[in-house]
Amino acid sequence: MAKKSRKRYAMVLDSRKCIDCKACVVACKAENDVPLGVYRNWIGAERSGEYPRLRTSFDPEQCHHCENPSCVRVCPTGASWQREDGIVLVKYDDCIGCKYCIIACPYDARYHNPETHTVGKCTFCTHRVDRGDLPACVETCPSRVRVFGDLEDPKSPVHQLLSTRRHRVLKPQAGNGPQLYYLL
Amino acid sequence: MDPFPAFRRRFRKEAQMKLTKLAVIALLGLALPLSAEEKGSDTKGKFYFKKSCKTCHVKGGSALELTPLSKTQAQWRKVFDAGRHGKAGEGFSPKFGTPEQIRDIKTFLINHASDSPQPETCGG
Amino acid sequence: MDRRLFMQVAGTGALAAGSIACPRFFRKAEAAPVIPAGIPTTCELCPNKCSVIAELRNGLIHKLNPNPENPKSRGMLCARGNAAIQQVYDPDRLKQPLIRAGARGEGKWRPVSWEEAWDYTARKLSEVKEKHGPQGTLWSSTEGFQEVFFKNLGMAFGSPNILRHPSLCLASVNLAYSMTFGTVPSFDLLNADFVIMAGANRFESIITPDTMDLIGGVMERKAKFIYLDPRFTVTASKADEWHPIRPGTDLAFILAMIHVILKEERQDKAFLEAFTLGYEQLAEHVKPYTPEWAELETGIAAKDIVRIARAFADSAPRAVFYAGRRSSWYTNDFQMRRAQAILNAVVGNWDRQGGMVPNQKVPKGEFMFLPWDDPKAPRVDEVEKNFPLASAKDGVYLPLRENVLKGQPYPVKAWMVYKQDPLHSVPDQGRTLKMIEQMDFVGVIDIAMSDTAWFADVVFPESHYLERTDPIEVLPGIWPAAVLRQQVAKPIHDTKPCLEIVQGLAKRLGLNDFFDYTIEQWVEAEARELPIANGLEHIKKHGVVAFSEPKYGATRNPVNRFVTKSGKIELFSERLQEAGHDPLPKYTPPAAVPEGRFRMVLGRKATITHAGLTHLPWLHEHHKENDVWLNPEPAARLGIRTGDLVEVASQVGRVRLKARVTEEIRPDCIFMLHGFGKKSPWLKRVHGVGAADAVLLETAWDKVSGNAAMHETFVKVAKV
Amino acid sequence: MHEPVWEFLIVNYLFLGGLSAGLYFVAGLATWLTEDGASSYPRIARWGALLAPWPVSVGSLLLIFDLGKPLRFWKLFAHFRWQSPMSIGSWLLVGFTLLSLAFLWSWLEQGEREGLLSRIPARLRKRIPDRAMAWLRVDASAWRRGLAIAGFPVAVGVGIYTGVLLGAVQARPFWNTNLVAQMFLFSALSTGTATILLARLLDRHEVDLKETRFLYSMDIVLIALEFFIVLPYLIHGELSVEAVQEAIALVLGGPFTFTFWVLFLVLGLLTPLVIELWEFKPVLLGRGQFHLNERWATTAAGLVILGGYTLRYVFVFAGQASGFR
Repeated sequence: MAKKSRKRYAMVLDSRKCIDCKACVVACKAENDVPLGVYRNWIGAERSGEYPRLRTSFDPEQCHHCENPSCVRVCPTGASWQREDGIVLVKYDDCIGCKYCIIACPYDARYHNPETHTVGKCTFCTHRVDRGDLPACVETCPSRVRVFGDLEDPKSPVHQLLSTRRHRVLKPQAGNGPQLYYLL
Repeated sequence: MDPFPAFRRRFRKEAQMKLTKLAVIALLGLALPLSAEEKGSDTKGKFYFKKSCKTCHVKGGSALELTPLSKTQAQWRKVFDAGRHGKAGEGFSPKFGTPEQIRDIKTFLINHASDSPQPETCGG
Repeated sequence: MDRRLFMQVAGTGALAAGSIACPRFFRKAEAAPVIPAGIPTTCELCPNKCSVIAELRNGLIHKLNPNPENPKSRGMLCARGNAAIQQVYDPDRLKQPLIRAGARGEGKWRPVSWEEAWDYTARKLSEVKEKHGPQGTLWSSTEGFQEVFFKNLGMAFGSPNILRHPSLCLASVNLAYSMTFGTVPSFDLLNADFVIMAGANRFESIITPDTMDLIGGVMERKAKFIYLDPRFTVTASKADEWHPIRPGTDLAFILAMIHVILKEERQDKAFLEAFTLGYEQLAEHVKPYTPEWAELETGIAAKDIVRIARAFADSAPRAVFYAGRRSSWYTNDFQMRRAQAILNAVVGNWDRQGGMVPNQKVPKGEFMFLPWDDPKAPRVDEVEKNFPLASAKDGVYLPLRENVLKGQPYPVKAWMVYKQDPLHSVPDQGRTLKMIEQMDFVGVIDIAMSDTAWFADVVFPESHYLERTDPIEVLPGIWPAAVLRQQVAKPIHDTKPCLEIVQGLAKRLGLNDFFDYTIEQWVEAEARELPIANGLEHIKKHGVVAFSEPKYGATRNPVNRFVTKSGKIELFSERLQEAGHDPLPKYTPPAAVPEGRFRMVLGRKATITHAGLTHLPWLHEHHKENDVWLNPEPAARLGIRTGDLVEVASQVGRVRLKARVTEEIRPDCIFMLHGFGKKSPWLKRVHGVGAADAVLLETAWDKVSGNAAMHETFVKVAKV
Repeated sequence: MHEPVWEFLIVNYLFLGGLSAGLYFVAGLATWLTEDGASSYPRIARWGALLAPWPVSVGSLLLIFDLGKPLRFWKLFAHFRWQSPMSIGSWLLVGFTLLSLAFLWSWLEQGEREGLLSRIPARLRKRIPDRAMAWLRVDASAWRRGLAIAGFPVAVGVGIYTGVLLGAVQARPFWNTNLVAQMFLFSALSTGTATILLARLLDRHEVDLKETRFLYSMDIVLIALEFFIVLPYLIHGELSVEAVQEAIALVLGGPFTFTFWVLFLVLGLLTPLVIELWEFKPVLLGRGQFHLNERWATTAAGLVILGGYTLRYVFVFAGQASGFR
């Protein structure tokens, strides 16, 4: 049987287009039943300068679905795991809630779910992606900050963006090989 | 199924009543200039315009598409006062409505004509 | 390029994965966008009317996804739209009709049957009618698909006092553009190369498709974007230039721009010659308005004004001075908007790609209902007399309230309110409360216990938009659409759609014949003339009918008659002159900020609609409380630090809330968000939290349109 | 999202785990060192052995309570994940706890063991196979040395593991240095030593200069080792990349400065060191006899325990507050 070519899901973000409208955050809450007070995605804001020379930049962020995910490495029960296509997930039934992965994530992308007492995080909306849809945050974004797709597919928008545009990743020094790419 | 029972009921009743009077009033009414033009009912005018005029004056209809914006106030006045309706300029025969209704239509069209202070399309 | 873009926009789904502004990368979507199984409907959380597809799980509404078929909503759904589900399942929703049991505002309610609520209301309305005539009733509402039924009930009842929202919103803008072009155009931000925006905070106050087109245009195609605002908003942070203009002097800036353009002959002469009226008068009129003069007024350097004016004219026709869409700010608001319209006309961006474009509409049918008699009494706000150019159908809110309080020209003693919270949307809450007090009867139709509902005598719970079917609505624009709002789930409480509430009342008021139809019949009649085969079936299945591409230049035709008095674009307006107003926008400086006070400015946030939605948990999480913004310079003088409790006082009210010391505002202004300091305990997350700006705002209106002027209030700030 | 998710339960657990490791280690050493075929410091060994299993057991319970799903703790033992310090650690803890219980058993007198066995309710005792009962009755004192030797690597493992648990987290620059494990190990051994010293002091009848001297010398060495790890830890951090510098700033001029410098470094580390050296001064200078001031000794031991606890506190909380930017 011919081996199916491997997929590698990733996200490309154009933060400059982010208007901090929180659509992605609320869409994620609705789609994934995320409790109040914890977030699978968020928008970081950085303000600088003095009146009237001011600057604000917004950085939408979520799990980076790292190539080398430290959360998966430290998980004592194997509840944190990574799919073939790179998506990092939590098996809720195996999670004992030790919170080690929360601490081990350089991006603070995980949270302790106050209702289920297990650890939660962005799943790239696998249930949507697997049926051919886009993650909720990508679909809902008014300013089209987020582009989602398969890095291994040369025709995919993420592949094309990354091969034509300058970009960076966050906290590369943490060594996790993050897969959220921010356009410069 | 009749989607507009109440409307039909009233309209029919009104029409019957008006029709009986029409024979008496028609000649007289049409002969008189519609002097109290803007005093008609705007609301009803809109209704009768849609009801009576838009059956023909629509896109793809048997007559030119018309909305209040199609003409200026002066032009509308001319149409009604000079009885310019129809190819031969025969005016508004009773089949288009009672003189009261015609007056309402006139009011509506003039109030919302292209150069009026409150212009409006038919749908608006 | 634009055609392809459009195909994506209107097309079947490339959009879901793609981007308006970055088509190159999205031609091939990674995940072929399958429309998830669900029921298409139309969002109601703000006036944009975005198309959504509701996904149900186990009979509950699980998620609202954007419907890419609506070109106006550009395949997106904002935070508010996503949070709509929480309105449905809000435990504090209105669940059955209520009749007041204690004193007004005391919060004692008696749950009653619909019959009792209808009977009671009909009796009260009839009593007022008997005593004061039908004009003794006031019917106020805000924009909504079922507003037509509410409005019609008021009219059929015989009241001239139908009060709609524009005079709290965009009446001055609409009037100014109508009086110039005969219509209110859209701005083609998708294709504009140069955009000037004054105050309209487009990235925090989302307007479809402008917000999305602008961010794409600015960030992807590097369109130049100049932004004027006393506050450093998110929009300011995305602009190429932010000018914290002295509040109330936008008109000086615009007039100086026109001055520069005409003086340097950068105007579109051929266009002005062919389509406009009053160029000579305009040229003469703007002579004194030099950039140097404007610098003194606005605080923006003359050289910057000259530079911006040149760049603007040189980028034309792909250059727009964006109109904005919100309440008036000053009492000369209409004239400022007129000046914008004239500035746009001068560079000839009318009806051109990247310029201003007259709206297209998707045709639809109309349901024919029995017409009623015109009201016999004149309007209580005397709009015909005092604001002859304003829309008499909509009325003018603040003058109306003043007249009602005076009992002039006749008493108004019953107030029916639909979908609106006047205590928060109308300046000077104290006076609005007084107006409520002097009413014999107040009835409110809403989905939640708003503050106004809290002070009402009867509260009718309306079904949520996801629980009802509404009329088809046409969204005019460069990319027009017709949308349907259809029922997604059965009402979970004993609620009814507005039409049924109206019908219940109509039956008891003897007005049954005017409302003898069902929503299905209404929608069917409308769908019959949709420009598509099987219109009803199509719009039920897709939620949207949209097909046309942008049309540019149809009105740039010598035989075209503009819908103005002269039939031309009126730079000079005879009609304004006749009504006793300046026929060309004349500058009047804003009132100076009194010593020791600040000008209060208002603004929006993308998670809040008007003064509502702040109590929905998913939105509340992001703004739990409002605070008052204060520049560090005055803050230091007043000894105020971030987090301090301060008292803000105007001439009509005082509130306490926390301070936020920030560089993001001019030293002579303060700012606070709306939506907080609610009196209704049923809005528990924002009940008594923060403060309501409506308490502070003083009564002022634009002279021409009667639109509420929101930036004419000066306040004192002191540490508590 | 910089809210700490590991809080005092974890601080206590790390401290107690380390303490047990230290107790076992010192007791083991005291068992292993012999004079004339008998343990040189039998009472130290016995005290250590008697105390060792309990802190770690309490600590493990705390760890389980800290889990979001305490009833699922068994899942830790349904997997072995060599890359996860917590997985290794939990196996190690089980092994260590069992070993320390065996060590305790071996240090009980014959009568004490019989006494304990007789307390088992008759109904339950009937169920225990005779062979097992016989096995429990055997004189276990012969295994003491064996268990001590076997225990060294396991105890050191547990002591190191509490540090590795933190040090292995590359996302937290405050922790992510290979000095943390040793720091925790020496701190653990030092608190164990101090606890035995304290126990011996409280057990007034048997104050013994020789034993005290042994414990003092152990502690001096351990504190010195710890100090010479803390010092390079700070220097190394200051000279490192920005993220580590920022992390170190948490103790050098941030929210944890007082706790770290005053409670840990001065009171918990240097003060006991000075006291113990002072007590040793006559010996070191060769001018007389080491003599025991019980009050000083108690103070020193108490301060070492305080220091050990503070170290865990600072590391758990400051570590979580650190991160890359």
